[in-house]
Amino acid sequence: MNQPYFTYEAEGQTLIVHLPEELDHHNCSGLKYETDLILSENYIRRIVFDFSKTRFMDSSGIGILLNRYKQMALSGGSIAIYGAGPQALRILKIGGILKLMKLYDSKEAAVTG
Amino acid sequence: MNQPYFTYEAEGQTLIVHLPEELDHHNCSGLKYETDLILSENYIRRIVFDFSKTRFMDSSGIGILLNRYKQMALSGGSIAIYGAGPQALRILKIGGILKLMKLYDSKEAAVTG
Amino acid sequence: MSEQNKPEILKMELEALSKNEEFARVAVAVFMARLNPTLEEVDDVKTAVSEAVTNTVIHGYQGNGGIIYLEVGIDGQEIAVTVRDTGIGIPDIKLAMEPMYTTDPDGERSGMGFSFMEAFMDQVEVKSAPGEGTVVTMKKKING
Amino acid sequence: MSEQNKPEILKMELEALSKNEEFARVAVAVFMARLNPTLEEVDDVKTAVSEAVTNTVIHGYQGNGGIIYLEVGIDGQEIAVTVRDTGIGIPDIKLAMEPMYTTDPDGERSGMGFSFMEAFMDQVEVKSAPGEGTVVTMKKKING
Ligand SMILES: Nc1ncnc2c1ncn2[C@@H]1O[C@H](COP(=O)(O)OP(=O)(O)O)[C@@H](O)[C@H]1O
Ligand SMILES: Nc1ncnc2c1ncn2[C@@H]1O[C@H](COP(=O)(O)OP(=O)(O)O)[C@@H](O)[C@H]1O
Repeated sequence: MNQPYFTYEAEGQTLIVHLPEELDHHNCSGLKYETDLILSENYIRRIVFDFSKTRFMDSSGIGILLNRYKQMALSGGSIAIYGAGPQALRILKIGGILKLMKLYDSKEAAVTG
Repeated sequence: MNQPYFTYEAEGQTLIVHLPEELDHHNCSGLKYETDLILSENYIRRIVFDFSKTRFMDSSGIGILLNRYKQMALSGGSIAIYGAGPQALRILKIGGILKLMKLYDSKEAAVTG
Repeated sequence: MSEQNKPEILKMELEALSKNEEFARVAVAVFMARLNPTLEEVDDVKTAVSEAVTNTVIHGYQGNGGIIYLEVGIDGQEIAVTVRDTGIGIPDIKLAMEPMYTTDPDGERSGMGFSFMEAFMDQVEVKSAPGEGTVVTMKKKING
Repeated sequence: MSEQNKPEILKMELEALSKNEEFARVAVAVFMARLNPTLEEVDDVKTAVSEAVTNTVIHGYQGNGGIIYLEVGIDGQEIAVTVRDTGIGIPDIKLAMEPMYTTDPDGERSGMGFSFMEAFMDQVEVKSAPGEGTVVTMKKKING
């Protein structure tokens, strides 16, 4: 129950989204509203998802990733991922996400691309 | 569910009982039989209870300690405790055990007395 | 009222097996996490639940199995846990609740189960009828 | 037969609140610990339970609340989890189970819930009647 929510960090035109420990429907509820707001007020070319705290993820997480992917694809931006542990990695693979987004070893690599 | 059972170690006339992570009725079930057997086959003057793995204990643990105390008192032996964490310590205090058995900082101190 | 603040209830039926003692107290601990309790408050509730559930297994059903009915209610910052069995019941509740009193034949029990429930919860209420079963209701305010 | 090997059952009734999604999957994970599962097997079952429970909250009860009936059966090394709601039901189960199919209006769902249940469990069975509710039964052999 620690770190239930998303935290956001901006680095130039890159938005880093630090994901919660449990990435499920309950904890995903605010993300659409929050990222829409951030994307509308800032010029963001890249979203980086930080999975390093995430110990559990289900298809709700896939839903939010796919939707951010569509948003960024429309504006010509890109999406990257880093820090995924074994459980999240399996979900990302089975959910087809790794075909759409590149996985990096570190935050720096994910931001730089 | 790791280390559900007791393990025993002998040092001269001292019997060291390593307690399980969860010291409840379920995990206490075999102890009476096992210690009776050990006490009948060996000349034991002191029992040392090792709480260092124990994260949870309830009144079932108090029951087994009290009964070993009575057994040792009858034969003129003694009982010592070491390694108790905060939860076990509270139970040992409220259960009146610390008035009957001495608490030591380490295994060596508990064995030596 | 938001989802956060409405009274909530969780009901469980589990078998009176000694291995469910651990399951019961851990399940209640996980459920109460939403109240942001301190570690000590979680331990208090876990211990009280363990005592009441163990009693249904050993005394209520005398080791022969049966169903344990566990209810956890959360209302504001108060947690209420009810542990019910349909076992042999308690003929004299006042006597049963006395410290060190136990009917355990093999002498391994301490007779401190009810004392611990009372020590760790704010309120403990026992209802019982011989031949019908026992209901233990315990409440505690979680300050966090 | 020893206490170890008899078939066992656990029943839970919990409210269809999104915060109970985590409670449900953790409770099942704790209960199945007695089968000595691998970490991966625990994650598989947790994910499948999370999908089915989330569906009752979002789709079955459409966010308006209700009761989730969760049953966990253990028989030998097999775990069976049943998640039942008395919500709106599913008009076309075959369609609903197709990958990427979702009726979610706000577009944040992936439509992969059933696919994940099927990927992580050995067997998934869905029964549903519009206006009456939905029952999802999932089984998995735990090799440990
Ligand atoms: N659920 C129950 N059903 C029947 N008898 C019970 C139940 N719970 C407690 N008792 C009776 O109350 C006595 C005292 O209980 P308790 O204080 O928990 O100590 P202990 O479990 O060590 O005996 C028990 O020995 C038993 O006679
Ligand atoms: N318990 C349920 N009650 C009613 N409809 C359901 C239920 N579970 C699933 N459905 C229907 O099946 C569809 C597909 O479910 P699923 O594969 O889990 O994807 P998602 O939850 O992302 O929509 C849902 O969009 C919904 O229409």
